[in-house]
Amino acid sequence: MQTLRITLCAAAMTVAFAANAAEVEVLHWWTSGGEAKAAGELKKMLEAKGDKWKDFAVAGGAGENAMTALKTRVVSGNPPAAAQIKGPAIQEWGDEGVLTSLDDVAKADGWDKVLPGVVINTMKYKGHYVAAPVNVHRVNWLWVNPELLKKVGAKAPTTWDAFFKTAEALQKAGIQPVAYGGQPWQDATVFETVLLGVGGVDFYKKTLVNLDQGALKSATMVKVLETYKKIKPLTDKNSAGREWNLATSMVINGKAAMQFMGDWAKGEFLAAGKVPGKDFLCVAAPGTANAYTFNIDSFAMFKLSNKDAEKGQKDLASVLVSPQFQEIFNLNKGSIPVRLGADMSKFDECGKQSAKDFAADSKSGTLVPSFAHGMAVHSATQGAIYDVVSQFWNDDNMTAKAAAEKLAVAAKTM
Amino acid sequence: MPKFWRGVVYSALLLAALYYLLPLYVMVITSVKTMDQIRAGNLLSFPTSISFDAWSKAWSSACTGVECGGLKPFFWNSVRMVIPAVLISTSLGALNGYILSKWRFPHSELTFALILFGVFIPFQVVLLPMAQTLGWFGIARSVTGLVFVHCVFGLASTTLFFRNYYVGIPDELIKAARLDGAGFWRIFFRIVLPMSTPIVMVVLIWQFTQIWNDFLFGVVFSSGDSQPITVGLNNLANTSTTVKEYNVDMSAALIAALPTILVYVFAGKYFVRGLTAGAVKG
Amino acid sequence: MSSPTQPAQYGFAERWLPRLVLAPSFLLTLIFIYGFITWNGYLSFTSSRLLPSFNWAGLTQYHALFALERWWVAVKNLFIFGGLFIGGAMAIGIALAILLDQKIRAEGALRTIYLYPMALSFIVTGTAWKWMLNPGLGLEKLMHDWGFTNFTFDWLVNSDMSIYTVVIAGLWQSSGFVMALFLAGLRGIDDSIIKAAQIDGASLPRIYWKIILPALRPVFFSTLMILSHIAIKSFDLVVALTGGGPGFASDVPATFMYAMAFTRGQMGLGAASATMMLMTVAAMVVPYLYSELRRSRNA
Amino acid sequence: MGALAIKNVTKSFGDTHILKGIDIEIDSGQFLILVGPSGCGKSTLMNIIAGLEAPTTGEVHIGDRMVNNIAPKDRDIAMVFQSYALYPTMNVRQNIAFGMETRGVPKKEQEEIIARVAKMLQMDHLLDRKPSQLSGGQRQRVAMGRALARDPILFLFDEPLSNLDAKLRVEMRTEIKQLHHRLKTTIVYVTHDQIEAMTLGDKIAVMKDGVIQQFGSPQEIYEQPANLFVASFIGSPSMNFIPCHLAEQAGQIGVSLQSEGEARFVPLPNAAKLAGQVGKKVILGLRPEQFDAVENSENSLACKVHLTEPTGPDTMVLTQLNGIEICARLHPRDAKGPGETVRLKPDMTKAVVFDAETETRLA
Repeated sequence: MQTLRITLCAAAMTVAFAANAAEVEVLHWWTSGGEAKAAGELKKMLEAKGDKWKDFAVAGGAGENAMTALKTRVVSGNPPAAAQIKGPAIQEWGDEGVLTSLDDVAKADGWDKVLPGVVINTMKYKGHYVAAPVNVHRVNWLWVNPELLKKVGAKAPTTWDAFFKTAEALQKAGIQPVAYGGQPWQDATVFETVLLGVGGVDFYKKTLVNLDQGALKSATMVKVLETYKKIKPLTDKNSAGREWNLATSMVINGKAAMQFMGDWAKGEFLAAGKVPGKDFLCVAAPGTANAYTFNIDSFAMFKLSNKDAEKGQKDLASVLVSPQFQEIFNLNKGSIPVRLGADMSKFDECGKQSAKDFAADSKSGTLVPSFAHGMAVHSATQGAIYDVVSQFWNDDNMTAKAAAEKLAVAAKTM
Repeated sequence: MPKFWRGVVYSALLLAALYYLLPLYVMVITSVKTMDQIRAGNLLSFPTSISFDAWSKAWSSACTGVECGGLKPFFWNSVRMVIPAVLISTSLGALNGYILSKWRFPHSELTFALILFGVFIPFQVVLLPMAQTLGWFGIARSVTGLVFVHCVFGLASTTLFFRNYYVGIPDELIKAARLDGAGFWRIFFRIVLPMSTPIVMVVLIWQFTQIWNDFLFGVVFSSGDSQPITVGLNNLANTSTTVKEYNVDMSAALIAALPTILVYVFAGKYFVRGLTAGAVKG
Repeated sequence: MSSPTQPAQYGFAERWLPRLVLAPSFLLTLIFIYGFITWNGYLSFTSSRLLPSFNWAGLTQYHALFALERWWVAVKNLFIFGGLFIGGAMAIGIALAILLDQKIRAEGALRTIYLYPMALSFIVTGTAWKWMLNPGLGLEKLMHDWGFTNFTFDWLVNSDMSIYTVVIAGLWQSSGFVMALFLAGLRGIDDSIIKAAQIDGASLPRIYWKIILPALRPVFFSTLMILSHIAIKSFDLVVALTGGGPGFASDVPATFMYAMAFTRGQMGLGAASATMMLMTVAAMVVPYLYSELRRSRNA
Repeated sequence: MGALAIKNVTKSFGDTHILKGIDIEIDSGQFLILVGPSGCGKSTLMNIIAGLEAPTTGEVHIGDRMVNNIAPKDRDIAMVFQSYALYPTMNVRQNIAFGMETRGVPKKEQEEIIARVAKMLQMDHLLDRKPSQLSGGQRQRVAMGRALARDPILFLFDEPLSNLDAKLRVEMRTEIKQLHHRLKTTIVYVTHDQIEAMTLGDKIAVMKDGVIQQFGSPQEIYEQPANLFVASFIGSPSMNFIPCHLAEQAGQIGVSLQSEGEARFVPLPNAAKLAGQVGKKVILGLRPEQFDAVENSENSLACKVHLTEPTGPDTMVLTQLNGIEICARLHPRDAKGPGETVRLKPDMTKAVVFDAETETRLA
């Protein structure tokens, strides 16, 4: 009897406690080393505000399982407080009428003043803030192991000719030139980087943003595809299905010389205790020094039925954009803060470079949304193009011309 | 049989046994190696020393996303889910099988066919409507919800198993019991159920493995604190730092598989026996 | 003479109790199977994208589906996988069952070994298979270590061959179960048939081929049904092993549907592909069910 | 008082008519046999009496009650099944007690009844065994014990002996008969075995295709079969059926029999009423024992023996009459070997005559 009473008492206390501490359930798929660390910081800061972080991590497949879980949760009328959604997908979810307005938080924290225009546009649905940005990733990076390059007397390549020449030299020296992960989104990441480098900013916008049929079938596209396919012999055949961070670790461990990957790769280098500029180099991918493919991670906030949870949700949004969080999070994640004029002093060379380029490209109009990371087009179109790119990469019998035709067809997917 | 042919038979059987054991062997030896040993050797090489660090890490401290509590919480979620789900779906299946074989009514065969077809439905089809329904019931993202889902979609196979077994029980037994004055429930509990041990074993084992191993429903109908072990394993295997810790992955996989493996090792003979007793007929 | 008809029922309890007890299961089935199938069927005629919507779109989704190369790859893969998987699992399972039926010592242990893969989730074994089939880590490396440097086994990463690795792993998982079904069937056969045939001078293989296997026809059919529905529904298997890759080279309809409906925001298209899957299943299962039930009515 | 009355009972499934209007009435203490080939509807009729199946039309009365709407358990009947239907998971004691338990018979009384039944059937030593540990005969006994414990007004036996070997079957048959004599209860007994029917029954209902062909005492059925089917079904070896035409000779109605090229007119003493039907095609029915071997007599025919089957007390002699194979039951000393000729004299006082077309008995 005594035990029962104590149990009841404890249960009552738990309930009371739960009512005070708003529980914030956050759906994400940040499960690699650097990402998980960054998410851990978010959890800490939120808990400092007296809210309870409820982890809803669904790993695997670049968020495929997570999206399924999210959809079923929304359909069941039980969405999480926030979910990792970005780019045009925010608009798609907005269309479904399930997102909640963050205008009061944005007003209180002055988001309009501290965020760049391109970011604000993405975060708003029909003029209301519905999502909070956390960072800006640059996708068009080339990660280099300088030691290996030194062996063949090469420098980090800035043009495609130099790139292939260096690669050839590396291969002769018995070094694998490129670390590669053969998953559709990684195929697409490298593809868009090559496209930007070979075709330039305008061509990128025409093809991957505006889905212009003529451009998609053009000779330039054929050249882009040919260049892209030329990378394949530079990789190992075990690359199929490999996670991106395992490819990164090949560069870290000296098993491969270079990797095309967004700046989240830096998190892996840092987590392994490597020093930028010394142990590894970050350079803009060949031919893209004056362009910037951005990928903005953000959390869209869902309408909740629970008032307490709403408080936690607002806390979360406020924390996400706060300078402290922006700094500590992005130091871990490898990206740069989304705030204008953020203090970059603690950031490394790569971060500073990225921030500088972001500001410059923003002015010159050479800032382009990353297609591979869902910043440019709807998920259906994106997926259809993924299919063609992956198929072209894996099928050695497909010609670049045929692939270009298929791209054009895929781009029509609604 | 000539000695030579017996030799051939035994070699074939042993060879097959090797094929079946290979993945398990790889998993087990990898799980007790250190990362250095894994790098130095190949997938078959025997560990130079045995270490259970990977096991304890997988159980209690490996990261699955932001949380780093290992598989332990997921394991208990699975236990809390699998026990009621197996018991409920088995009980319902037994009752349905009993009715559809021994208490037929007009169109009972059609009813059976309709229930049976459920075995064949691709589960992806039901995810979204199911989510909506669970939301209405207020049991979305809970262990209760998962139990419900597994009961609903386990019903077809448990009913099929029991019905096919009960068809083999002579109708005269039921008639005799009815003349003895026993009614629907009494016949079930006193006569039919005591005769059902073989099929109950088959269904329990079948449902246990099905539900324990399910990933799709687990990932879709649960959230952080109700995720079953398969989801935990998936998160763990996909949560990687620069080094992919194959030994931890393999230990985690073995932990996730341990209950079902044990069930098969200790109760496998009942499974085959139960199948022999008529579960596969017609 | 046993009567196949329903027994006479007296009073409210006997007449209605069975139906009442069955009713919840029947209702669940009606709503959660048939209701949802209808719901899905309806979705396939809408323009649903991210979430279900109910804007009628006619046959658009089906047109889109049939024009999509990836769908046909998935269908082709299903045929390759289904054919090899069903045929292979049958062959291996029957062979093992017959061998095990020769009064083998340690039969229990062998049986457990053959059967245990069935106990494992593919999320579990996919991890191991992926590793073993990976050219750089698994078998190929092992052979290279052993000095066979010309040995290549890169099916997992080869677009043309990756579906066959799914077959290998699928066979590994399911053939033991087929073995158990057939072993159960063999044990149910009257010994005197074999003795009679032996007296007639038939050789053992001939006895199995001509007399025992034909007697196992019902087992054969149930196994065929079980295997084909595993084949059509195989999802975990592909996801864990190849993720449908490289690219979408090892995609099957189940993974296709999942990708379209949940990852891509093409729910209508996904629903259309699910309807196609359901129709295929129905085309196979309904005649089977019909003949089964007719048989039991005439029994 | 009528113990059981079946009034115009029919049973159909869709277009299949299993029973086509059955009427039976027996008195208390009578032993009714339902006999017929498989598929004749006798088991269905039994199930309808028990209440396990419902009749499509018609009424069933047990004692003075109309029981159509009364559940089997309330009909005050007990049944012994062909497969015995012993509950496999219970031992013999529990098997017998199950029904009483259900009816709420007090524990003490249950034990008394079990002891009494066990003693009556000499199965005290089997009480703690499971059915799987019993032989076929023992199971049969337990099944009867279970029925006896009920002490009903009507016993139903559904082919209870058909799963036993020949010797045991004869023993149990006798035992059942003795039991009936002792208990004086009403019994309905289904069988396809005409010897069981003849030996056990007070009344026999011969069934075919859902119709009662004849209902009467064993003697009536044997000696005055209503039709060709009943005549052929009852009696072993079966009655001989000889096609012939009715003829009249010297004011006597009779038939012509031929054998070995010799034809002889045999008068039918009981057939005077057929006088108007001379020339009609009929079938003459003669049981094997209605032949006598004679040396030379005016109404005898010389027949060539094809085969003999000695059974000990009698010898069956197979030969031909009117081109039809017939069987005659002769004393062994009169039987001749195959190839030899024996003179057979039919006992026409017991001969029966059937209409060749309708197959019903004319005389």
